[in-house]
Amino acid sequence: MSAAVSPLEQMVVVLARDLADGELGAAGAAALVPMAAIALARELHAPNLTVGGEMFFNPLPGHLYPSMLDDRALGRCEAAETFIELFGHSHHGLDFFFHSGLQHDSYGNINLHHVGGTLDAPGMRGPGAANLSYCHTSTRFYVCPTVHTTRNFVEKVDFITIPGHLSGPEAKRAAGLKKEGPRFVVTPRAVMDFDPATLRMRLKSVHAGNTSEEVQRHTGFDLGIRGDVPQTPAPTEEELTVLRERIDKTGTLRA
Amino acid sequence: MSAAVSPLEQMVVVLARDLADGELGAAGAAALVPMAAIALARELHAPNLTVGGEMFFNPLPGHLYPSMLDDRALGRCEAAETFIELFGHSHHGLDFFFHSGLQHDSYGNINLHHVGGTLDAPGMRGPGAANLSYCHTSTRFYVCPTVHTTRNFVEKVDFITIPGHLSGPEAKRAAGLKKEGPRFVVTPRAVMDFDPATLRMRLKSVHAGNTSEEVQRHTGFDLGIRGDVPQTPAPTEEELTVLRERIDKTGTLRA
Amino acid sequence: MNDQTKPTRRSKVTRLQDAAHLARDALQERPELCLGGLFKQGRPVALVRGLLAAGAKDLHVYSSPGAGYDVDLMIATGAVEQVFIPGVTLENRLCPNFRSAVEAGQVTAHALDALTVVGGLMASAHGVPFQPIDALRGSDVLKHNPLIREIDCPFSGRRIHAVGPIRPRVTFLHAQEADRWGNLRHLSTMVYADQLMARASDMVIASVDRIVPDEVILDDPSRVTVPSHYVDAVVEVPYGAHPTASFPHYAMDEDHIDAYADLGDAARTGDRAGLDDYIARHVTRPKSQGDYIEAVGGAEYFARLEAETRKR
Amino acid sequence: MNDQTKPTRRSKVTRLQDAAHLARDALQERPELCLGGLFKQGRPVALVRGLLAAGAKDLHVYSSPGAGYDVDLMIATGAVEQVFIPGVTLENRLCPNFRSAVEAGQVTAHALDALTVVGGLMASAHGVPFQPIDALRGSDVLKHNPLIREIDCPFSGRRIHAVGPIRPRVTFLHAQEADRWGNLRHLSTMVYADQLMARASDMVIASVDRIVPDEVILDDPSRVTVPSHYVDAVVEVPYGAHPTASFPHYAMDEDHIDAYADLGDAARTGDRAGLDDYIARHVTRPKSQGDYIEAVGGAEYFARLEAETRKR
Repeated sequence: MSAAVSPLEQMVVVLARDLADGELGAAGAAALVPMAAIALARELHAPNLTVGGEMFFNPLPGHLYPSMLDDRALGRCEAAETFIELFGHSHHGLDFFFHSGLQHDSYGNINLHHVGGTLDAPGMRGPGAANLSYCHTSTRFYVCPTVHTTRNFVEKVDFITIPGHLSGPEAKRAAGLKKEGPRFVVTPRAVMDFDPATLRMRLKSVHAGNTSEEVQRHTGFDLGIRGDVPQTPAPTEEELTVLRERIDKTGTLRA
Repeated sequence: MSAAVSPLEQMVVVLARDLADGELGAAGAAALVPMAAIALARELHAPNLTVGGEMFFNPLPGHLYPSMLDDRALGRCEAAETFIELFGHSHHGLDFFFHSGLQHDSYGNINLHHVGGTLDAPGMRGPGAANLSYCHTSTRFYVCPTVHTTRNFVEKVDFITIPGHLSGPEAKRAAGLKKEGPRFVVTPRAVMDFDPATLRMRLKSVHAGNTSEEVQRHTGFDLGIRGDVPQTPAPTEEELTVLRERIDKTGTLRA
Repeated sequence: MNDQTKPTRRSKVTRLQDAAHLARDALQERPELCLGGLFKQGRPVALVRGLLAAGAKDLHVYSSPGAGYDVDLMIATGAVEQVFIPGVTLENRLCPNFRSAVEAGQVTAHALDALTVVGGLMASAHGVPFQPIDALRGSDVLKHNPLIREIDCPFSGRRIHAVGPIRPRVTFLHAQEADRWGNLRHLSTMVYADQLMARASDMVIASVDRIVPDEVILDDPSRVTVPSHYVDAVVEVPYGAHPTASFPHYAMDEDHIDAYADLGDAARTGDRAGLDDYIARHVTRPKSQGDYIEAVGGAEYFARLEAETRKR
Repeated sequence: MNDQTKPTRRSKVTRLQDAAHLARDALQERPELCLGGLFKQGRPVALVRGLLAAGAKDLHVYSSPGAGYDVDLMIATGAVEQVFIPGVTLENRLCPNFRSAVEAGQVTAHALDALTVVGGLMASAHGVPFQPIDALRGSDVLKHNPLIREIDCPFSGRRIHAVGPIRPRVTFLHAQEADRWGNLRHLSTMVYADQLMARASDMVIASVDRIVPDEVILDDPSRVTVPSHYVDAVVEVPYGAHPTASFPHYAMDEDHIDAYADLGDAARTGDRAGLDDYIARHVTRPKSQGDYIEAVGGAEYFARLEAETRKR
């Protein structure tokens, strides 16, 4: 298993390791990496992890699809639901969910509505987002954009579509956000977490082939780097074999 | 077609004639006569009448069943719904519905809860009723008990399970009952309607083989009989033939 | 690396007696039991008998808005304190033990309506603090219904009703099929409130006519009525809905229910021996569903009920 | 007496153009149009094209919470005034004409979330004046969402949200099958909000891949997803969802959508000729679905999309 680990594969493995057996979780529309992570966790250590909350349960796709709302990918699954059941799940919450956006800021807030201007007169109008609930009704969520630049990692988002930690513990409390919120930000370059006291994002580990200086240079705010930053534990041979042979048979994550 | 018309067949025909093409309606649990009436109307003059609102659409049972909640009778139908959809129908209302109870009173109110005593210490505890909404969200309803005696036709019910006209126009308005309410009371003996001014029940016609005096004698309140009461128009040969050959093949209505 | 290294998913298939004990223990924390099906269709009667044999007491019983035999039997064995079911009837006749116990003040039968029960289950399933109801007028039930209250509608300005969440501690369901993970398939045309109850409840235990291979579920996921996520235990019980129907597998046993009701009527007039004997033969004494089937009449008897569903 | 005397039930089968005119006239009374499916799945695109060809204007467009190609196309033809859809995207890229029109202030794109839209449809379907929502916190969308308001919860005492009924004047759905009476069957695994929309709307028009005999419906009523009671007209349209998918009959046509999006991106930078030509070839000029199929690439082209659904 000497073929180079791709950045997306590294992301998948980091996320999979944090999902526990018996949990319930899902991913939204753009879900290539999250769905691979869930599948990997189910194969390796979480056979009782349930994929659910997004209108289907435990899909068994023949290969990875870029959209998990593709009925080709979902045609084979254990059960289907509709938006009425999703309404209920959104209130009851999941154990975990995944998000990414146009902009991410230093408190893990996510913007999908507009960059520049105002909502009514936007510089650039984004897609918006469907479900705003799982980010705080669920026990935790992960932020996992597949690019990491100063353009999408900014000090403060222009519009908070998906609340992360807002501006810290005080604001979070005032808004009634009671759950953990974003736990990790996992990108092709690195893993970030949040300072428990301030809830500001900080660099946790850098993937092989990256340095903490490079990661900081591609981030539009201070990542609080103090001294050496560990390297993200590389995928084990077992992780990589299972990922490539059972989940991503067509190599989408390496494309 | 000289075989005698049974009282239940007469009831079915009276009810069927009042159902119009294109309407939506249903009957509750004890629904032998109503479901036969609906089926007869659909065969004769109302092909676009939809049976719906009670969790199934347009059943095509092989023969009449005493309970229309019997899956033997419903196995062949156009669609099935659940109590969530019934919740919606109950608010939107149907065009017609059917009710009967332990007691019926002079204003068409129906009691299914208790006879004698109080709700908490009942003399006789009845079954209660599931859906109390169709009687006033629907355009109209029919009262069609299969017995007609001074015991079940009383001046005032001990408990109003299904509101009819309450104590008249004033009370009905105060309670927010805005639809027609009970239109006809059809029993094995006669057809009753309601005085438009007072909303009290009055004798409209007597079935063949009954006299108005007999009907009054079996009714626990004054039926407002003034002069001659017409006879209920008997089933036509076509009505009886279709009823017996296509709907009640096993003769349940004549048993 | 081969498939053997894949860790094992936990099966939810449970023995009837174990499921009954699971339910009994949960109901000791909070006695709110809910039963699936409707009247004589798709009722989880084997689970009810198991629970009674396990010694449940002081139950608060919910159901889809109409119930009969099973609730009456639970009352006959003294297991029920309160009934939250709008309609309690055998349809062709009244429920004898329900009547007796309510008239004697031994059981509280709340005056309710279908929309309150369904709305309460909806609120629980949807995870919201209440469900608005705007179709209740003029009935004396409104004066007694303990679950609803009047509220000012913030949109229409009118006074309407609202019901808070009904969250059963345990729900028993009966379906025709399930896989070992607990994905349920109702093959009956009618599913009533079973799906709603599953979503509204803390614990769901289902009896099924048969456990099917995983592939049956995966090849037709749209047919799954209750995803396993909502199901805690599934029990394969032949004729588990008897004497109610499990369409299209077997019809309701109206003769059995009528004979039971006759015993209940006799008990009303002072002769309880027949009813006690019925309870002993069908609830207390059977050690298994096989014993129950023998007590009812054996395989030949049930073959008639199976044939009945094909007659329509 | 024989069966000939039985009066005739009215078929709901309608021609595409007639259905489009029916919808256009209704939308002139009240411009609230709702579209079934989700993103690139099960969208009633042929009906949308028909409506655009019939000359609809100033539409308020609703959908399940995620939409893309069809809404973008409607905006490109100038038919849309307001968009009430939480997420508008082609998934792999942004919607070019949506972006342009919103950034230029020609179209209002309201900031909404899924629960508001679904809750509003639920309130309408259930016939209640509002649906409580208790899962919205911290998002800037709450400051702009025009459909929700804060209320005092009569049960919890907390401030929660509520949405009034969303009642589309017309809803377009796409299903795989229907009978002539309008009973719809989704054979796709996912049905999204199609059933809810049907129950919430004044008028429902459905396109289907094929009309099936009555017996297909009667032999398996549980498979009917939308009973005909809710459906006003049903149109048999081969490839009526193209370029979105009608699983399991044909896959989404991602190449077609990408080529369309390239034309939209070109229009953003000033070159609208390609986009105008696309609209002429696919919307304005075709006199029938047959013409459309030819314009897209003919039978052979669509055979590839059919084969694609069997590849998983």
